[in-house]
Amino acid sequence: MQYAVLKKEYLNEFITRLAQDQKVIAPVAKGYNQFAFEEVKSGEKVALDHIPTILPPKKYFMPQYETLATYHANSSQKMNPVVECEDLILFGVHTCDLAGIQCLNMVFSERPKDINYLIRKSKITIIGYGCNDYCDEYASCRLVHSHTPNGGYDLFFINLGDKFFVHINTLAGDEITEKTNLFEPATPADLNALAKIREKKREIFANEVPVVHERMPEMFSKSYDSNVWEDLGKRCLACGNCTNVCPTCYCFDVTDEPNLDLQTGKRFRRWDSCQNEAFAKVAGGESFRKERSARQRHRYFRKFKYPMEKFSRLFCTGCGRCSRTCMAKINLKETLNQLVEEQGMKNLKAGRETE
Amino acid sequence: MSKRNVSINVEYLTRVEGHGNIVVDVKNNKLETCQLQIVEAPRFFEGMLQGRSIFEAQHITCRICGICSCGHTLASIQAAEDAIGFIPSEQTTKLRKFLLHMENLDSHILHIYLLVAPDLLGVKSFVPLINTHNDIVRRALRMKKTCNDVCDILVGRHVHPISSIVGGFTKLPREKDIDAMHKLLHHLRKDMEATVELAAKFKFPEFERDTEYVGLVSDNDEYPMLTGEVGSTDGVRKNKKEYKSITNEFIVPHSSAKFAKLSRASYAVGALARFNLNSKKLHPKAKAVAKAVGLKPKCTNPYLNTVAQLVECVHSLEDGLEILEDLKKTGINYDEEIIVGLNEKGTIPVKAGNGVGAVEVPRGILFHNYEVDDQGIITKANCIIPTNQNVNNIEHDMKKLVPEILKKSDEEITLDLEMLVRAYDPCISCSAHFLDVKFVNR
Amino acid sequence: MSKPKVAFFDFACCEGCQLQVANMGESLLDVLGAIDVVEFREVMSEKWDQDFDVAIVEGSITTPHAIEKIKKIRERCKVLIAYGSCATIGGVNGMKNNFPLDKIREEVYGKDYKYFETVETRAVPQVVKVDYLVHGCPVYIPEFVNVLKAVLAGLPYQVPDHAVCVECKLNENVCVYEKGVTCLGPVTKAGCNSWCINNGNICYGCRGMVTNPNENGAKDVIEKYNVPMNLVRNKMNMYNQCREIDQSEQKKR
Amino acid sequence: MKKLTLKDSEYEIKKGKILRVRKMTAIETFFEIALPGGESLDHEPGQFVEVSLFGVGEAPISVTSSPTKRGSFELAVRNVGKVTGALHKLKEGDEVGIRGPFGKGFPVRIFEGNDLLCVAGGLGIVPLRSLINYVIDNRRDFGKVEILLGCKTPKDMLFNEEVDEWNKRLDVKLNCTVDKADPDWKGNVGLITSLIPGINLKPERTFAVVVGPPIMYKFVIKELLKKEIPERHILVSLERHMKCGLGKCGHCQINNFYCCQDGPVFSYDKIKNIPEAL
Ligand SMILES: Cc1cc2nc3c(=O)[nH]c(=O)nc-3n(C[C@H](O)[C@H](O)[C@H](O)COP(=O)(O)OP(=O)(O)OC[C@H]3O[C@@H](n4cnc5c(N)ncnc54)[C@H](O)[C@@H]3O)c2cc1C
Ligand code: SF4
Ligand code: SF4
Ligand code: SF4
Repeated sequence: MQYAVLKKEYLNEFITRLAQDQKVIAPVAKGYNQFAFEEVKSGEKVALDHIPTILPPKKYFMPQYETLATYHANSSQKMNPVVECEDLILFGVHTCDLAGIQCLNMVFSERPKDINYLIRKSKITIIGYGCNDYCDEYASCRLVHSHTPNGGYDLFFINLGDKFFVHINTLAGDEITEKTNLFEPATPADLNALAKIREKKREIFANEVPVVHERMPEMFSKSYDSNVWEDLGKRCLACGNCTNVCPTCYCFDVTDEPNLDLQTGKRFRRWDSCQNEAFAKVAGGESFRKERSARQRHRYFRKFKYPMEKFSRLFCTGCGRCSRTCMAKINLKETLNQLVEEQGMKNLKAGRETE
Repeated sequence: MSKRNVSINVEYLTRVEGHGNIVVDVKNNKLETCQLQIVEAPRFFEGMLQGRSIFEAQHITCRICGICSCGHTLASIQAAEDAIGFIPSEQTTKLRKFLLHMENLDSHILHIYLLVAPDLLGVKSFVPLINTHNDIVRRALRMKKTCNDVCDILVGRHVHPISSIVGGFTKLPREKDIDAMHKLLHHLRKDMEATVELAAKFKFPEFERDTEYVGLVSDNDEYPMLTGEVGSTDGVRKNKKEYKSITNEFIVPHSSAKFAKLSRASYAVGALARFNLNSKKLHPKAKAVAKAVGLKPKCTNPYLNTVAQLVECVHSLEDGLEILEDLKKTGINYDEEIIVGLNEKGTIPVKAGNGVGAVEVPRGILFHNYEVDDQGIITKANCIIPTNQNVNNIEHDMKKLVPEILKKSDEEITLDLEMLVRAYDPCISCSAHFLDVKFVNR
Repeated sequence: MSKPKVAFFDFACCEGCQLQVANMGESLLDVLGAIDVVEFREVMSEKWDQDFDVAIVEGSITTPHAIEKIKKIRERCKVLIAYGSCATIGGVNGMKNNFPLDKIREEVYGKDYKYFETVETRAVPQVVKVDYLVHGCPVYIPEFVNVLKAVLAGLPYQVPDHAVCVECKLNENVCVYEKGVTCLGPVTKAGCNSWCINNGNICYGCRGMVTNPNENGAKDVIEKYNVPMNLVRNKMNMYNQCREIDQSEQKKR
Repeated sequence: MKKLTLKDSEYEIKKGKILRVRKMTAIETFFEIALPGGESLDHEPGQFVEVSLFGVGEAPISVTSSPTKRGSFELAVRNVGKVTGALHKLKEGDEVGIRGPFGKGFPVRIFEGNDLLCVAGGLGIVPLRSLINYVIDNRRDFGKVEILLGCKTPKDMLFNEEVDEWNKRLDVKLNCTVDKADPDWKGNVGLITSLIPGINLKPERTFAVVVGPPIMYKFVIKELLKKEIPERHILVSLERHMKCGLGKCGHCQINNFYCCQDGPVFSYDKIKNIPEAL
């Protein structure tokens, strides 16, 4: 069975059954139109049609604080490298966040591999969920082609109204459908309904920025000295919100935390941000990205240019989190539009091509 | 017996909060000077409050004192809400009472174990006790930490609580939080029993002086801490709004704190005063403890304030547990969770007014009084701290005590006096914050 | 190595930061196993008149007498830790500086106010050299313990120079600006694990401002969230008023 | 949450035993370190290691000894902060953690058969010393070798004795300069850039290796270009804040390059258009 359906009234039961022998994580409403991935025991609190959560699911792949090793420095330097992990099922991951996880996968499986990440990843089952409409005006997922799924999940749910259409992508996904025993095979009528939804989605999701996706790195190459960055630098508070909420930002800091005996302790890493004051400072006080404008530029280039050269992939998933969270109203779509304008790269047909 | 000369000058009294000196001068058996001087650096809170929003008052005034910051918070909130005519919900009041219990429990434990016990065990501080009475020190720290952990869960932290503000709470405890607090307090029971056992063994100096005891009183059968009128063992009973006619503050040249008196030359507030006024309303378990340690109203030995605190500890613990059990039963209405910055959003209407808060904090009754304009901006603030009310009484105690103990050595007299002052658990840093003192001869 | 001798001192403050030490519970005994407390007036009667290794100083400097006293303490110790916001940045005591000195004295003390000596509130580093800073009103125990460990190991401690927002986001709080309320998180030094916001309040800036705040950035924030500027300013001078002393001194130079 | 022990963590350290400690100047100390069982570090000149002290942290430090030196390797560390400060307190026999070597070193294979001009300012001599000693030990594989050293004052000069020895050699040419001389100083006075115009070199067969503080690069490279040395023949080693050494943590990023993996040694043609590099 590659395609299946799950009746909506079974959703609650589905989650409850899943949660019986594993931790299930799903988006939950936090009020003020804000959401967060949290552990759930049943489907009641699950908010499937959420706008992107405050933090992306990267927090399960690369926790905010992560112990890398415990040590004992009594007589000599002795360490015990560790990984903290647990079996998880992530439910309701939108396509943009699936793309984000794929980006991180690339980074951390590139040599030298990050074993900690890879082990944690191997323990997480992902159930994706397709959006049938835009979250809000900040999203730019069509621009980066992450409004539709491109793999990266074990199961994928699409809302067909009274039921979910389910794509079973992996053996692990198949096991879940077997085990929970609530799914039915998809009928031709279901496939029809799916096709309709896809058709409608094509109409709704128009390219948010009139530029051809593939030309983005070129546009950035030309814009290194653009005034756009100066302007962002004047506004940016360097609060670091944009990078912390970004599903593809993964910079970190490594620090030791000794116990009071000063002999034992742990070495851990925590999220860091290129927007933070001390991030690129070296001894002697020189900072290589002292200006907030340079830091902002770096952030954009790390989304739209550098990863394209290294991984042939944009590291923006169009989730809109950075713009949504920015205190200073720095808006990714706006910035991109300004650059398009400035570089004369406007192409109104872009993203409108039939797929 | 030869005529005694005693000159005691305890500069920077230790193991109390804030800076105070004891000065005693006896010439030829005649007591010439006997003073408790308050020498805390002034901090001008009263002035700093001017021009601030009534919604910020609590954030600022709780920083008068870190030890009783929850008490200041609650008195401040009460005065603020009174001034703008806001009536807190039943749930809010319940949680506030619970917070006050935790404050009393925490503060009393600190006082009994870390500040008083060393005297009774004949050491200078709790530090030597780490070696000699390790289990006692551990228990004290454990109990203190438990109160602190409960406050962490309820209001973010014990010192300068975060989520308790005018209007209610910015974060209400979830079900698991209530369970966690209940578990913590439940575990405290065992340590509490051991505390009672320990305190029963303490020998306090024998000294009696009858005085007027002042505190909250009420007509219902609840041990009044947060609500009620102000009453005294001499039969006074007044509305809290008339607090000025209760404290009748007057100024003495030798101290930077104001003195207070009511029906007699001086009066006392605090655990002993509350016990003397309301012992019938204590939780049965607390009553049993009072009986076991032989504390009966009206007790006129000020040293036994510490014992009254012990009795109150049991009361706060048991009543606190009951509040939690009650909340578990009724559930919590999370719609009451408020967003901070109520004035920024104009959620709670403000009007001009004059509000008074009267709350029984660990050291006795605490008054906050604010006048606000129609924008909710404070135009005048006044606070009367328990220790302010007690210093006068302490001096009267000292004046009676010194002649009675002249036989003792200087060191012993000093220790008795220090212990007397400490028994009141004075919070000197608080008491010097709201003054309007004239220095006659300086 | 023998245990370092540590003494606590307090100036104008609420003594809450010292109390935080007592709030550590039994782990305090671990700390006391590593140091030798020789003076701590609030909980100890012992006095110490010799030199010591570490002075932990709480409170702001508000009287001429205090200026002399802190200078003496500095001479007697090897390491000086400014402990709590009153000491590190002036804290709430700095609000006094919002008023003309004589005016506030007169208001509080009446016409004989001149008897009451007071000077402009200063943070400890504005009077003597300080080796370690433990910010916070009150101090955040985990950070204090980290500083203490650094002191014991003879290592420097770097106060984070990024915004409280960083920690707030890591804790996945709903930003209070979304609720229509101002917050000083974006300009305040992290290190408290966004304590206040975690508990439904806002950041009041008790840890002091980051070294390189975007002074002009408030405009956009205020526009986006539609909050009045004076509210931000009002919060700003609650803890950070003593900053002006540095600024005016910088101008003089 | 389970905590599993990892066998193949990139963060695992090797234990390095300090064989020798020598104070070089007021703020620089020299360390000779051996891995367990005399295991070779197997580095290239110009590569660096992450030196780790538990409870303190890690710092990237260039290996200053030549790979031709067997059995142990050497570091020279300037005390500027937490880790470097703690390193300065270590004694002979103490242990440190070592990860690495990391990064791309100097392309010695490409240098073979060509002339070499080494320009070091201040601490720049630390990585360069590794190259110079390697070249000296394989002297016949290389053409002319010329060394220019610069530092603030004669007191700041590192590796004095070794520099003297290089100076005595017939197959190496050496020139020193200081910004500010003292009475005993017999060498040049002035910026290191002032030494370059006087050098006689064949641009097409010369490789210039430049290591020093950030501001030095711009001016030295300008002089070298005046000498018509091809851009591809100019090598620099860059310093950035680094945490992991694995091309992940982001701190050392110079535009699209990761200094720890793509560098620290870069040829000028590769970075001349990289705005954040120089
Ligand atoms: C490839 C490379 C080779 C190096 N080789 C040497 C060498 O041979 N000898 C030598 O003495 N030094 C060398 N350094 C510099 C050395 O790594 C830093 O001085 C050291 O990391 C500072 O760490 P700290 O803990 O002592 O300082 P800290 O107390 O952490 O900080 C002091 C200052 O240094 C900055 N800093 C912190 N970590 C780093 C870092 N990893 N890299 C750069 N700056 C940092 C901080 O932002 C701060 O401004 C090299 C650096 C690099 C990148
Ligand atoms: S979220 Fe906005 S203000 Fe904060 S660092 Fe990012 S761009 Fe700057
Ligand atoms: S609530 Fe305050 S600290 Fe948190 S993100 Fe918002 S502005 Fe920053
Ligand atoms: S959130 Fe702000 S006010 Fe609260 S403790 Fe942290 S720095 Fe202080």
